[in-house]
Order: sequence, then structure tokens, then C-alpha cells
Amino acid sequence: MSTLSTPSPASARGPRIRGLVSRLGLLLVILIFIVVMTFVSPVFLTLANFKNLFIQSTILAVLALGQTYVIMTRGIDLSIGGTMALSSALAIGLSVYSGVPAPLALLVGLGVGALIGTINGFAVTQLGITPLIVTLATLSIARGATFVYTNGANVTPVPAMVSAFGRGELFGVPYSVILLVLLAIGCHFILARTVFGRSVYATGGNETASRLAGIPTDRVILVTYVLCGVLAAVAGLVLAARLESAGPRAGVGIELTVIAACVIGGTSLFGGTGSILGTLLGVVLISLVSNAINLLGVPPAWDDLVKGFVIFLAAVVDVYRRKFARS
Amino acid sequence: MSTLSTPSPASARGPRIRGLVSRLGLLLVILIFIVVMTFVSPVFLTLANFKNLFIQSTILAVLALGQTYVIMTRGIDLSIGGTMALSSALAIGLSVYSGVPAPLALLVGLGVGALIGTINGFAVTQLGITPLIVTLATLSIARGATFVYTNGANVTPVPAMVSAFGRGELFGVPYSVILLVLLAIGCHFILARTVFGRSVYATGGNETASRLAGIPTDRVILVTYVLCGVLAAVAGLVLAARLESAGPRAGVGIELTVIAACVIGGTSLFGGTGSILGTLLGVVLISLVSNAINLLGVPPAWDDLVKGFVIFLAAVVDVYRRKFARS
Amino acid sequence: AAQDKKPQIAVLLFSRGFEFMVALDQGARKEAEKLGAEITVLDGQSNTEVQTRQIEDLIVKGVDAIVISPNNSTEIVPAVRRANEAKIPVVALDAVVGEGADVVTYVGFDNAAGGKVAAEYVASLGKKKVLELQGAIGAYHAQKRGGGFEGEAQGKFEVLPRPAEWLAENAQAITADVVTANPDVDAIFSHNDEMIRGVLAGLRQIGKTAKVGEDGHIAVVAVDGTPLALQRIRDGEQDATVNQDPFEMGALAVRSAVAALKGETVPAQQLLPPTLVTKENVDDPALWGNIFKP
Amino acid sequence: MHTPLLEARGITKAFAGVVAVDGLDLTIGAGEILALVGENGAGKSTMIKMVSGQYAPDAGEIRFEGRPVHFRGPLEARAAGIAVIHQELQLVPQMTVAENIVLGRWPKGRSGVDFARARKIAADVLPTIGFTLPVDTPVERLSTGQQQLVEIGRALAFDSKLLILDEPTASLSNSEAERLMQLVVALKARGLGILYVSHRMEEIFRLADRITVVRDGRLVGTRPRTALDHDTVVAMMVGERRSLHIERKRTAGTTLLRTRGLTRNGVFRDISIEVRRGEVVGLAGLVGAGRTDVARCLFGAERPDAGTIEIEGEAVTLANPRQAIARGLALVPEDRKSQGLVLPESVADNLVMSARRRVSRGGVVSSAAVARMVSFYVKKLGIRAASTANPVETLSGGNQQKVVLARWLATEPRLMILDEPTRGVDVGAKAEIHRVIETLVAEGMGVLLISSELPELMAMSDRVYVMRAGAIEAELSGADINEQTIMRHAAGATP
Ligand SMILES: Nc1ncnc2c1ncn2[C@@H]1O[C@H](COP(=O)(O)OP(=O)(O)OP(=O)(O)O)[C@@H](O)[C@H]1O
Ligand SMILES: Nc1ncnc2c1ncn2[C@@H]1O[C@H](COP(=O)(O)OP(=O)(O)OP(=O)(O)O)[C@@H](O)[C@H]1O
Ligand SMILES: O[C@@H]1[C@H](O)[C@H](O)CO[C@H]1O
Ligand SMILES: [Mg+2]
Ligand SMILES: [Mg+2]
Repeated sequence: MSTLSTPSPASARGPRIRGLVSRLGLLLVILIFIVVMTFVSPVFLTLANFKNLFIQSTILAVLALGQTYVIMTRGIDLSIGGTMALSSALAIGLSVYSGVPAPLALLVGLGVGALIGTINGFAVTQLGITPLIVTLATLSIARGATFVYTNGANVTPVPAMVSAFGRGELFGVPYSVILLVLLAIGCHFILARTVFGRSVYATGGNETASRLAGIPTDRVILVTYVLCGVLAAVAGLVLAARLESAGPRAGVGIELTVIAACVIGGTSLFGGTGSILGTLLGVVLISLVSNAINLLGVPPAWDDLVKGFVIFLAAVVDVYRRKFARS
Repeated sequence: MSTLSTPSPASARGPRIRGLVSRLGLLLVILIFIVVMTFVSPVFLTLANFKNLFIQSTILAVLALGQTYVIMTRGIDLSIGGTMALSSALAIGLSVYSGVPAPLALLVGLGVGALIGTINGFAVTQLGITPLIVTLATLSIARGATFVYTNGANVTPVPAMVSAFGRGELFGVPYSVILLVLLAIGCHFILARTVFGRSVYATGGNETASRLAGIPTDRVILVTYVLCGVLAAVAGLVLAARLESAGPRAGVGIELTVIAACVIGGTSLFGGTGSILGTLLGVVLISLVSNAINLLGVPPAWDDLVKGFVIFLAAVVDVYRRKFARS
Repeated sequence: AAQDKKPQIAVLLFSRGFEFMVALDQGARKEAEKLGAEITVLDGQSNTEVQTRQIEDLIVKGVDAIVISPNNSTEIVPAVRRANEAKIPVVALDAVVGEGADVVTYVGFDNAAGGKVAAEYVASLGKKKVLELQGAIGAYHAQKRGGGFEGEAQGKFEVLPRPAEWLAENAQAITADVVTANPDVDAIFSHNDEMIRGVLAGLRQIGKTAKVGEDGHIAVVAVDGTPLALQRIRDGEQDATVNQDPFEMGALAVRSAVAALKGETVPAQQLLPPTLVTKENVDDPALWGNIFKP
Repeated sequence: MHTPLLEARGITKAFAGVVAVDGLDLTIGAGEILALVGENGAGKSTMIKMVSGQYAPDAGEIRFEGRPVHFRGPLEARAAGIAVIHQELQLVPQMTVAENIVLGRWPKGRSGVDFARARKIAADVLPTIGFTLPVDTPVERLSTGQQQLVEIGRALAFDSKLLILDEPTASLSNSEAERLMQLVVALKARGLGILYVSHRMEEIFRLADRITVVRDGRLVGTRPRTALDHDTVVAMMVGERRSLHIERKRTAGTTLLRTRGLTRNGVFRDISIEVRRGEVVGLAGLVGAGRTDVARCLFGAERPDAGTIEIEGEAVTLANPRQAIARGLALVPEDRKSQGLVLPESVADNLVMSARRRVSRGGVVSSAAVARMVSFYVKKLGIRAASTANPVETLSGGNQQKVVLARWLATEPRLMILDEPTRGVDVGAKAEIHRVIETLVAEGMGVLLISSELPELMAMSDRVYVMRAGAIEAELSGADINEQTIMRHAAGATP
């Protein structure tokens, strides 16, 4: 029910409080990490490196925003990597190969995300298929469709407005980071303050009770998948803008990292608990670890080991901090 | 408890029956698949091909056996791929590089599986960390440890008894298939007929009620992880025997396929429901699809598409068959 | 009667989603058509277990010859041995099949020489600190290219090796982070051109956008000679690539398989030479990257 | 007097600042029934959980059969002979009745669990408490009442010295409750000590040898039943003398709801009922008679196979609860935990859940409007919560029920369907809930009341429909609304 930890009978405190407290725990881990890194690497605490960190978090963060909504309703969306690839390949391909005007092509890309999300949501709510199976199937289908469309090649060059987005900055802040901030604020606001957001919490907490209370739970769940699909498409386009090409292997294997970010950030796989802020902290921790590995030049063979230990440690610290907070 | 008295209309029937019925649905899909393939490919319905199918299912099946136990208790074990790699690399490495007698080295390999399982189970039950995070961390750690140990290279040659196992047959049945059959019967018997197995069902169905009934739920959960770890080590050794070398990449990304097999086979990610027979049918479906793609020579660009559609279709057929069965 | 039947050849690529692999596929298909052979291409999903199954299934299916680009040279040995036992000739393509099984021939590219060529070029530019983006740890090409490159680098320049798993997304973060941490990195060598998409994105991210010949340019060199790489060389974003010829490689593999089926003798190893492509020769119409259509 | 079976002295337990039990004393002798009574949240369940090894007390001493005990878990308590029927049902939904009976104590045969013996154990004990369904039924297919019987069966299947029942009749209908009470008396005669918790005064006075009253976790007093009367107990519970009398001012108006031939195949058939403004219509029946299913159908939670529903004269098809709510209907479901509340969500969120439109503009929730609505209804229903930001699962059962009621009142419904609205609610709160219903009915609301507690049903209803086996058996009004008549129709027994 709570963050890194399973519900134990002893921790009968509310998820709100639990959520907040556990986020503080994660924050603590992140702060310690930052302090240590500052001593260990001279470039770590520089503007340039933090800019890197932000940029490198963007795609993971955009994906995690949507995934948070889905997981909150006890769902899961494994299809995001496929959606990233298909939507970006189609959007870039339409404008490059078929002469569709770029803005329209980008809209089609987002539409592909919405479509895959709709299929997922429909299959989950109307056909009653387990989310894991539905989205594993659509992951495979979307990835496969991308291969059929691109025949395995990269789609390039990207339209000028896409590469401009990829390279552009506003007061030194890259557009993609600005986009992320706006999306994060939007997603936070929607989840925390709107009728829809509260319905997501309620549906995840107890679907039966929510339906009986008049919440259109099926529609709520469907919308979370659509949102997740659209955000995956956005992530795909951001990636294409960065790489100035769309590739069929975009986002391969990213789903587990995204889900990990959400769960580290306090979203429960059993629904009803989670927050955008928590998810972002989860993303930050994961990005920090990769950044540290790159900066310190951890020998290739060791980096998985380091990543695993940091995740484990973060979880353990969180548990102990919570125990401490309880007494 | 929330499911106790509020069966949603779709799930009003008991899981036993639901499990059985949905297995029949899966069986139907498998049978249709077999009939179609028999017409489409002349070699499909041959002894040689079915032998291949069996051999090729072994590793996935062994992994899925253990995973079924873990998922039944509302857990998840993502670490299996790492366990496969580490246990097999160490076992083969100890005998090849360090002169440890092969049987002892193999035991050490199984021990590594048990150890990782124990760590997972301990972290989940005693530290209270969410299974997904625990096992994602141990996946990374085990994989990393393998890279450190092997420095990225394959460990070879395998000891004679291992390659003998990989090549050997009894009355035309490969040893690995015999091993799988024994393990599957054992796992089925334990789950269906022993106090431990029933405790697994009970713990997954309602942990609080089970604890109040005196079931040592923590110990039950721990044992499922140990079992899963040991079976992952077995799968790693079978793979090493098959490839006649151990490699640091053994089982990369296999976790999602394994979980998919369990879920397709009727094991619920929300615990309490599942069966070994169902899991095996899930494994069979997945193996059949790969086999069909190879026999029919589906072009590479299309194979993901085909796989995705078959999974989706299987799920849809199952839903409709269940609706039909209900009325 | 068996003689009038078209020979069936299966080509097992370890992966796809690399333009190089797509070109291998095309080269093989075209040659098969020319020689009147029937061809099936399968994707190994970067997984030896998958490739092992494919060989097993193809033995049952009864194909006449197998061309395999192995995901892992060691692990594929038992499967190839089973093909040997079934008397199906096997051609190794793009990477070798390890000891313990027989192949008709190994058709490939001298990867170690390729790495060496890249290092010589980097040295000729007078570069002193080079970020090396490696392919998948343990992969045959990655080991050979890395070995050739690092061997030649000895005493000439410093190398910072980082594994990027052939993935552009990984290359981007690694490039940005490593160059930020080591501002004196003055060249980047990538094990394939695919990852250069990420390298350039990483360089743009940290504002290192100086082109070839401009002040502060970081030299960029890779392997393969993909269409994108040639375009980047024209645009001055990439300095050079070590070209291999997948069309010819794929064709040669199929040709060798057909020859073996006819009982002709084929040399045990047929290596295509690496050629350096720079601005000077980038427009050579013979380069596969200038011909390739997906 | 010889050593009591159970003796607890100075027991204290606090949760994160809330003192749930505060220096409580308790004694139960063998062959004695002790009733433990108190308001919702008084600490009764918490006390039970300490006696049965689920919680360790912060302070105090528990002696069982004269020896001090420190149970490290429920298993140890059970091994010592203490069986508990918890207020929250503790069953494994996917497992069969038989397996739930032997849960944790599976009989072992030569090859693993002996399922035949498990079935026999279940089949032996269940009929003695009136449970007649096949023991191979998964419990998730049972109604709440039937599940309760399975729990009781489990406690009886294995020998116990002390039987603790925490509101065992809350989900039972009259006849089942009756049977249970006879059972309790029989067990007492067998020499068991029994700790009985209930909010139903008539049960307390019928069963108890002694009554222990708690308030705010503290002992108010323990007296023999014969030394107490109803009003005194209530006064001890609430700390003051309070009139429970409710004035009735009703005038039935136009028809709000009318059904004709409503049928759901295999569940209920040919239901034709009517509810008017300003009246309370009771729906009586035994467990499983189909009342809940009718209610769900009226509320759009299930689709009828045949028949019509009219709301204020207009024929309607209700595809889901939302459409029913839009037409002014409200349903307080019978099981608040699974169907009523989102347990981890706050009291406030649960309260405004169905009226979210009223506290939001353009889809954005106004926290000020939420706070106003919440404080209004918290006051109106006397909901006791440390903070309305706390998860609703931390409230006592009665207070949780009030939150559900408040949620529906906040939608300002025209017709309320109440399915066991005061189940598990203490006498004071029950009176308050009745008072609220009375006020709303006086204002013109119509109420369809399902209750298995006949006194409540009789006291509140203007008319009563009696259901049996999925059909309406009788419509009663006036003097016909009495226990004998209702039971005669409900049980189908011809006198
Ligand atoms: N796990 C818990 N965490 C925090 N507070 C709790 C917990 N369990 C109980 N409480 C609080 O302790 C007090 C006593 O609760 P308890 O459930 O024992 O009451 P009760 O007398 O059984 O009430 P009811 O008649 O409604 O069942 C209440 O204020 C309740 O909110
Ligand atoms: N004899 C039985 N066999 C199987 N299921 C039964 C039986 N009796 C009741 N049920 C279940 O109970 C349902 C009808 O009970 P329902 O809950 O509507 O009745 P109720 O009168 O409201 O009783 P309760 O007071 O228990 O809620 C049926 O749909 C069925 O699932
Ligand atoms: O040789 C090829 C190419 O370099 C490709 O880019 C990656 O895979 C290898 O097989
Ligand atoms: Mg209680
Ligand atoms: Mg009912």
C-alpha cells in the first residue's frame, strides 16, 4: 500500500501521511547521495551537470507521469516503449516520406499514443483482460508495427520544427525540460485537485465502492490509459527531437525502469496510493545513479551492481526512517 | 477482504471454477492454434517438432513454476534472469576455473539461487519492502555480480556431466524434459495438496485472515521466494547445459515473458488464484507462437506483430468463452 | 527430383533495428533471388536461446542450409553442432561460430582491423583523450573492435571505455556526462554508427556543436557506414566511419551456402576489408550507405 | 469463587497518540457470558485483539486459567483455547467453505492435506448452526451473513475454552441471530467462557450473565445483568441520560419510485413495489432472500432482465449508479468496507465522493467548499474522527457508517435506499441515524429500508414488503407490521 514497502499490519497509518513521510525518506536518500557525490566528483555540483541531469531525466519523467496514473488505478502499462517508437516513427515518417505538414504529423503521432491508450483502456475495462496481458500484447504489436513501417531503419531527417525543439532553449533551459515542468505541474494539479484526479485515487482505492458512489470508474480507468499513451507519444517525440531521427528500437526495455521510478516514489501497485511529486523523486534517484556512474567512470562490469545496491539501500533507508518516524 | 462479499459481476464465480474454466479457454486457443498449424505447416505435427517444442519450453516452464508460487502470494520476482546468470556462471566457473568438483559446483549454483531467494523473501517480509523493488534491485545486483565475475565473457567449457545432461536422453526423452516433468509434478502436488501449498493460496487470498488463522505467512512468503530462486538457478543450469557455456547475459529480459506465461495461465497478480497446470498452458502457448514463427518463416519485421496479436486473441477468446460459459 | 527443387536457405540475424542488419538481410535476399534459392530470414532478438530454437526448428523443417549471424559466438556452438549432425551446412556471417562446431565458412569483416583503422585515424588527428562507446558487453564485434582500437591506442592517446549496449539512448547520456566530467575529451569512437545519433544529441546537450574543422570540435568516428553516418559526414557532424559492406557480406554468405550445397569448396574465412570513409570519399556511389533503401 | 478463566487487569493500548484502551479490567469465568458494551470507538475490538494475541498491550496483565500469558500471536492464543470471531470477517475469499473452516489447521493424510476429512469437519459443524450450502462453495460467492456463519463454524470446529464474539449478529437476519444466540447459550452450558460484544441491547439482556461497560477506553463498571436495565446501560455508555425517543411526523406524498414485475433471472422475480415521498418502506426477509440484489438493481448497479422502474412517474433505465444518483437516488450498501468506503482515503474524500460536483467548479475541486461540506455533515451526524484528513479506515465501525450516510445526504437525494444502515452502529449513534432519517422523511424524502434487525424495521417503517426466495411474499402495514407476521411470510412457514 505504501511506498517501497508492503503494507504491514503495524503500519495502519493513512497513505496520505505515509506517502508524504516516505517521500521525505526518498528525499533524504537523494540528499545524502548528492552530498556524497559532491565530495567524490568535482564536476557533480556544477550547473552544467545539473542541466545534464534534468535533460536526461526528461523522457523517463514524462513516461513516469502517465504510468503513475495507470498504476494508481491498479493497472500497469507495459506498452509505453512500443508507443514511443510507433508514434515517433509515424510522425516523422509522415512528414519526411509522405509530405504531411509537420504540425499535423506530430498530431498524428500523439493520436497514435491516444489510440494505443484507448485500446488498452478498452480491453481492460470493457473486455476485462488483465492490464499486464493487454499492454504486453500492445507493446509487441506497436513495436512490430514500427518495424513493419520502418523496416528496421531510422526515420530521418526530422522536420525543422522538431529539431528546433530538440536544440532550443529559453533562458538556458532546454524546451524539453520546460515541457516536462509544464506537464508535471499539469499532472500534479489534475491528480491532486480535480474531480478526475480524486476519482483516480478513489477508483484505485476501492473500485466497487467508487462505482457505487457514482464514479464512472470504467471511464476513469480508460482515461488513465489514454493519458499514459499520449505521454508516451510525447516522450517518443522528445527522443526523436533529441536524436534528430526516429528509430524502431526507441524505448526498448524502458517499461521496468519507469515502473520502478513510480514505485520508488511511493505509488502502490495495489492502487489508490501515489503522487506526482513522489514519482518525480523516483525519477531523480534513478537518473542520479546513472549520472554518478558516468561521472565516476565506474568500470563497465560494476555499474549494474552499483545500481542495484543504490535501489536496495534507498528502500532500506526508507523503511528505517519510517520506523523511526512512527515511534 | 474487499473481494469477500463484493464479487464484481464479471468475477462472481469462484476462482477454482474460474481457474479451471479459463484454463479450458486457453486450452481451446492452444488447440485451435495446433489445428491451424497442422494445415499450414507439414512438419508441425511431427514427433520431431513436438520434441523441439518440449525442449524449448523447458527453461521458460521451470522459471514459471517458481514465479507462480511468488505471484500467488501477491508478490513478484523480477530477479530470476539475474539469478540464472549468476548461479550458472558461478557453478560452471567454479568447476572450470577453480577446480571444484562438478557436483559440488552445481550445488553451489543452486545455493546461489536459494540465497538470492532468501534475500528477496527476507527483504519483503522482514524489511517490508515492495517485492517489485526488492527483486529489481537483486536482479541488477545479480546481473552485475555476474559481469564482475565473468568480466563479460562466457564461461566455458562446461563440465562433462553438465554437457552430458544437455545432450542426454532417456528413451528418446531429453533429460531436461524429464527434469521439467518431475519439477512440474512436484510443484503441482505441493501447491494443491500440502499444508504449505494451501498456505500459499490462503496467504495470497487474505494475508490478515491467514495470519489470524495461525499460518506463518511471513515464512510462507519467504519460502516462495527461495523456491523461485532455486528454480531460477535450475533454469540457469539447464540453459548452460543447452548452450554448453554460461554467459553473463543469460535470461536477459526473460522476467516479463515468465510473468506473462503465469498470468495467461490464470494466475492473478493480486494473489490467491493460480495453478501449475494453467501456468504450463501459458508456457505452451508462448512456445507455440515462437515455433510457428520459425516454421512459417514469418519475416522479422512481422514477428512481434504476430506475437502481440496471438496474446491479445488468446485473452479475448478467453473472455468471450467465459461470458458464454456464464450464461 | 531433389535437384529441381529450389534450395531452401535460412538466414538467422541476431537482431534487427540496425540499418546494417537490414542491409545484410537485403543483400542476402537479392543474392538468393539471383541464384534461384528460397530464403527465410528470422530475427534472433539478441538472444542465443532464441537462435538455438530457430536452428532446432529449421532442422525439423528441413532447410538445406543455414546462414547465421550469431548473437554470441560461444553459446551458439551446440546448436550449430546439431545442424552439423543433421548434415545441414552452416555459414557464419558477421561474427564467428566458436570452436566445437563446423561452419562452411565465416563471412565477415575484419573487426579488429576496423578498430585499428579507427584508432589510427583518431591518432592522425592528434587527439589525446577518447571516449569509447562500446557495444554490448561480451559481444564478438564489440570485443574485436574494442581490442583493435585500444591496442592501437597504446602510447598514442588515452581511452575511456563505456558500455552503451548499441543503444543511441544510452550513448546520449554517457556522452553528455562523460564529456562534462572530462572536458578534455577531444574525440569519440563508437562501436557502430547507430549510437552516433545519441553521441551527437549528447554533444548538442552540452553545447559542443562545433563542426568538423571548427574550433573546439570533438572528433567523431564510428563503424558501419550507414546512410545516416554518410549524411553526417557530409554535414560535418561526424569525421569518419569505418565502412563495412553488408550487401556484399550478405550476398557472399548466401553464395557460399549455395556453393557448399553444390559440393564446391569454399574458403574457410572470407573477410571483407575495412575502409575508412571521410569527407573525401563520402560520395563514392559504391558505398552501401549511398545505395541503401529501407 | 475459583480462578476465573480470563482475567485482565489495567490493560492499556494506544495508537499513534489515540488511547484506544485505558486501564481496562475484565474477568470471565468458565460457563459464563460476559457482555462487553460501549459506543463505537470505545475500545471493545482493540481489547479483544489484545486478549487474543493480535496486539500486545502497552500495559497491564492478562491471566488465562490463572496463569499470566503473553501471547506472541493469534496462534498462541488459539493454541491456549481462545477462539475469536472478528468483527471484520477473516476469510480467504477464493477458498471453499470447508477449507476456510480448517484454515491453518488442515487435517493431514498420507499424501498431504486430507480434503475429505476437511469436508467432513465442515459438514459436521455447519448444519448445527444452520448453514446448509455445499461446503465446496468458494466463500466469495456467499452473502455476508453466510460468511459470518462460516466464521462461527470455524471457531466451533475446534475445541475452545474461551469464545470471543465481536458483533456476531451484525450481519445476520433475525432467525439466524436467534439460532446463534441459542448456540451461544448451549456453548455456555458446555462450560465455555464467552465474551460477547454487541450493540443490540435485546441480545445483551437476553444472554449476558454480567455486563461490562466501557467508555473512551475506560471501565465504567461491571454489574450482573439482573442489576441493570436498558436505560441504565445506555446512560453508562454515553455518560449521560439521553432521550432516544424520536418524534414521528410523516405525511406520505406522491409516488417517488414504482417497479413493476422487476426480475433478475435466478436472483429475484416479479418485484412490484412502491415508495412515496415522506414515507419509510421496509423490505424484510431472511439472509439470501434477495433484498440486496433488488436494491442494487434499483440503483443501477445491476441490470434487470425484465420489468420496469419508474421514478416520479417516468419510466427509466438505469445503466449505472451514476444515472441513478442523477435521478436523486442514493444507496447505502450493506457492507461498508467493501462497497461503501475507500478505506485508505481520508474521511473528507469519502464524504464528498458522490457530491464532488457540488464542491467543484469546472472539474476543479475547491478545498474550501469541501471543508464546508465536511464540517457541516460531521456536525450533523456527530462523526467522531481525530481529523477528517485521516484515512477513514482509522475510524470505528459506527463512525465509518456515518461517513457513508453523510456522503449520500450530501447529494441531497429524493429517495434513499438503506441496506442495513445501522449494522454495527452503537445505540446512541443508531438513534442519531434514525433521527436524521426521520427529519429527512419529514422534509419529503422517501426511504426504502432493508434491515435484518426487526425492531428497527418495525419501528421505522410505514409499510413493509416481505421477501422470500426472491419474490415479494406480502405487503404489510399498520398493525400487521409485527414480528410474527413478518417472520411467517419471510420463512414461508404456515402457522
Ligand atoms: N490500528 C489503529 N490505528 C489507529 N487507531 C485505531 C486503530 N484501531 C483502533 N483505533 C482507534 O481506537 C479506538 C477504539 O477502536 P475499537 O475498534 O476498539 O472500537 P470499538 O469499541 O470496537 O468500536 P465499534 O463498536 O465501532 O466496533 C477508536 O478511536 C479507533 O479509531
Ligand atoms: N442458497 C443459496 N445458494 C447460493 N447462493 C445463495 C443462496 N442464498 C443466497 N445466495 C446468494 O445471496 C444472493 C441473494 O442474497 P442477497 O444478498 O440479495 O439477499 P439479502 O436478502 O439482502 O440477504 P443479506 O441480508 O444476506 O444481504 C444471491 O445472489 C446468491 O449469490
Ligand atoms: O557488425 C554489426 C554492426 O556493426 C551493427 O551496427 C551492430 O551489429 C553488428 O553485427
Ligand atoms: Mg469493534
Ligand atoms: Mg442484504
